[in-house]
Amino acid sequence: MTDQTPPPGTPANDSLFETPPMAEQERMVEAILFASAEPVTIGDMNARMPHGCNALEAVRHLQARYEGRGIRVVQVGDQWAIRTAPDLGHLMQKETVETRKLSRAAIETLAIIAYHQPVTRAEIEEIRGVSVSRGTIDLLIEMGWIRFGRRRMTPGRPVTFVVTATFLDHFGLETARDLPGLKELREAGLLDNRPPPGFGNLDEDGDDGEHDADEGQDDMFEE
Amino acid sequence: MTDQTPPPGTPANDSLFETPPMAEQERMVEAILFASAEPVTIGDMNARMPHGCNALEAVRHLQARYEGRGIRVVQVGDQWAIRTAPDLGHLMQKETVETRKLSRAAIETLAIIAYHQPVTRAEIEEIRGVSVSRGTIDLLIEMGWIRFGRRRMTPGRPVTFVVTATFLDHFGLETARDLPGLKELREAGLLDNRPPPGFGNLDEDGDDGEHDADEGQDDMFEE
Amino acid sequence: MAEDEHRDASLSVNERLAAEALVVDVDGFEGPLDLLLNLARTQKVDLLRISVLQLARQYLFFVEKAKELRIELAADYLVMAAWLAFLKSRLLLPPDPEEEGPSGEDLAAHLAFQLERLSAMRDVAARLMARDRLGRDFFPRGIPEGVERVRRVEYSANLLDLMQAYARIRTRDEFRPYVMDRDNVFTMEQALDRMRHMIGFAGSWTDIMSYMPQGWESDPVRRRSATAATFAAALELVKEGHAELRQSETFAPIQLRQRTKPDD
Repeated sequence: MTDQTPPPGTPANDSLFETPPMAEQERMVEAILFASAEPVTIGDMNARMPHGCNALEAVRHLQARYEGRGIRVVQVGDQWAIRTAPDLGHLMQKETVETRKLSRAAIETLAIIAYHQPVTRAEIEEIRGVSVSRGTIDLLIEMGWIRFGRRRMTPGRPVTFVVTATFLDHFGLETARDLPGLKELREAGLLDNRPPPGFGNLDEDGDDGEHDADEGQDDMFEE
Repeated sequence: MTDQTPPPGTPANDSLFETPPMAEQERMVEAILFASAEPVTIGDMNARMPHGCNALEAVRHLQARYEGRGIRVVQVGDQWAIRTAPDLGHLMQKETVETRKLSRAAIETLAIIAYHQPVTRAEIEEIRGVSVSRGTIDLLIEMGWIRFGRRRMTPGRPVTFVVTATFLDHFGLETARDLPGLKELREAGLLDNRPPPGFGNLDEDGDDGEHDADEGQDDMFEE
Repeated sequence: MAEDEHRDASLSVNERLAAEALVVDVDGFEGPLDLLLNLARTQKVDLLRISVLQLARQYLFFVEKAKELRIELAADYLVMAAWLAFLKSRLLLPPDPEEEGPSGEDLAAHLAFQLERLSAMRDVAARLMARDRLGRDFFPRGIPEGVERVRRVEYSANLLDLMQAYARIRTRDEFRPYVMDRDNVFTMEQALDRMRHMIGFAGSWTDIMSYMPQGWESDPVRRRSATAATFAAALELVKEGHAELRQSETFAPIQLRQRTKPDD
């Protein structure tokens, strides 16, 4: 017998007790999600619930139960949260938080990162046709809406930017795939990393970069 | 209707519209109670809700709806709030378990109690040759491995210690009598093979250790 | 430059007025691509069907106009102007089969793509910002309950540890008889009992060695046990709040005195 795994029937361990019924598990995730202002992962819920519980199933039950109610169970990336129904926002004027008024540059940069992620600073500049100030990136990072992604495997190994779960939470998105108009943009080829003519075949790296970008993007949006 | 409610016909309020149905009012108080940073009075709720609403009735409906759920609608003075159900408080804790090796003093004390139960503190000290700290005994009691036995019918009526069912469970023993005696320990290579001098007078009876252990245990298992 | 003469003829009055308005507002542009997008919109056609040649002319006219009005344009606007002048000549001249590099049409197509992409990103940015937003349209829990972090220590011991511990004790000291062998052990409890009674008399600092029981001072074994027990008991008294301990330096005598508690 190892130290970590007590034999079955050890009293000081939850395995002695039966896994709570699903209705009880639903109560548990309800309490956990309710108590937290931040989204909670399934893993975190399972860790806090008795052994053998299925937090994901319980959350799905809970989500169905709150359908049409004043508060809703929402998915934010791989996390879950309870949020008030958007149609009742007018009742909460007291709770409204003044969001920083974002500059046009910041809004566009954010949108480009969201739709093109993972995206390098050079690519953002190429799309906007103007250099991106450090302040804009810093602001978006500070707001918790973007973060660094993996480095691009091209010469210079530039850093990439991706949006965060906080971003998804703020804009009420389950995943980055739910971004408005994403499908249309993709079908119109407007999310392709199309190098300027005369650059694409200058070196092999340009090609690599494109391929890598696609890969990263698929990664991000498929999950 | 309380003071906070605007008088009927006040401009810039919803009196033009019909009072929402009770189910809708319930959604509203649900969202308000959820999002509010502090408990809310009925008057405050009425002031936020469209004209003609009855927040108290809506709150009572909501309270009944959450009966037995993971969260509860509670009254705090003249204010209302939603709280997690008290029986789920343990979910609001994140436990980190740290495994530590039991100290030498503790394991020795435990061994003496297991082999000699019921045994007094003075006897444990005699066997170990050093005093037993209160902390060691307390720790073993707290772990649920030892408990108080009957008082010894000797002057001072000292308390005795015995091992518990939890102890037997943890160490995979049916009874404390299953503990191997000194002879078996030696055969298992856990003792020096050298026959110790004066082996015969291990205890006052001149019996060998094995017998002694049995004797102590017999005492314990008489009941 | 021959092109310049044709320039004015190729632009309508409206276009010129629009360009002038744009020049006055030059600070409002997010770079040359943004300016081009604005100029393109004056053509009032789908971005896919835009005349890049006309756009290049509009832009060059804009730059010219800015010079006339003595408006300083940032370097990247001038770089774009140079590039568009090059593109314009590529588009106007018949393709030279000897010439390396992309054709004027390729360059024009890419510029159209860039404009369409920028325009599309603007649109989705607006749609994104118009979504229901946390803290404005929907809200998180107002009174979050923090998750308490609890550290639990789990002690581990297995049967082997237990048996080895027992074997260790039983083989120690050559199995000397242990029962009734308390002669040389002075327990902390004994010391504590003794000191509890005595401390009431010690209002001033007293060396803890003076609390040693009689008959335990000479024999080294007994002295060691009694010293340890007395010291441990002194610590216990301090912990209970009945006494104070002090030591002036390492190995100096340890002194004890009763702690006076007004509320006790």
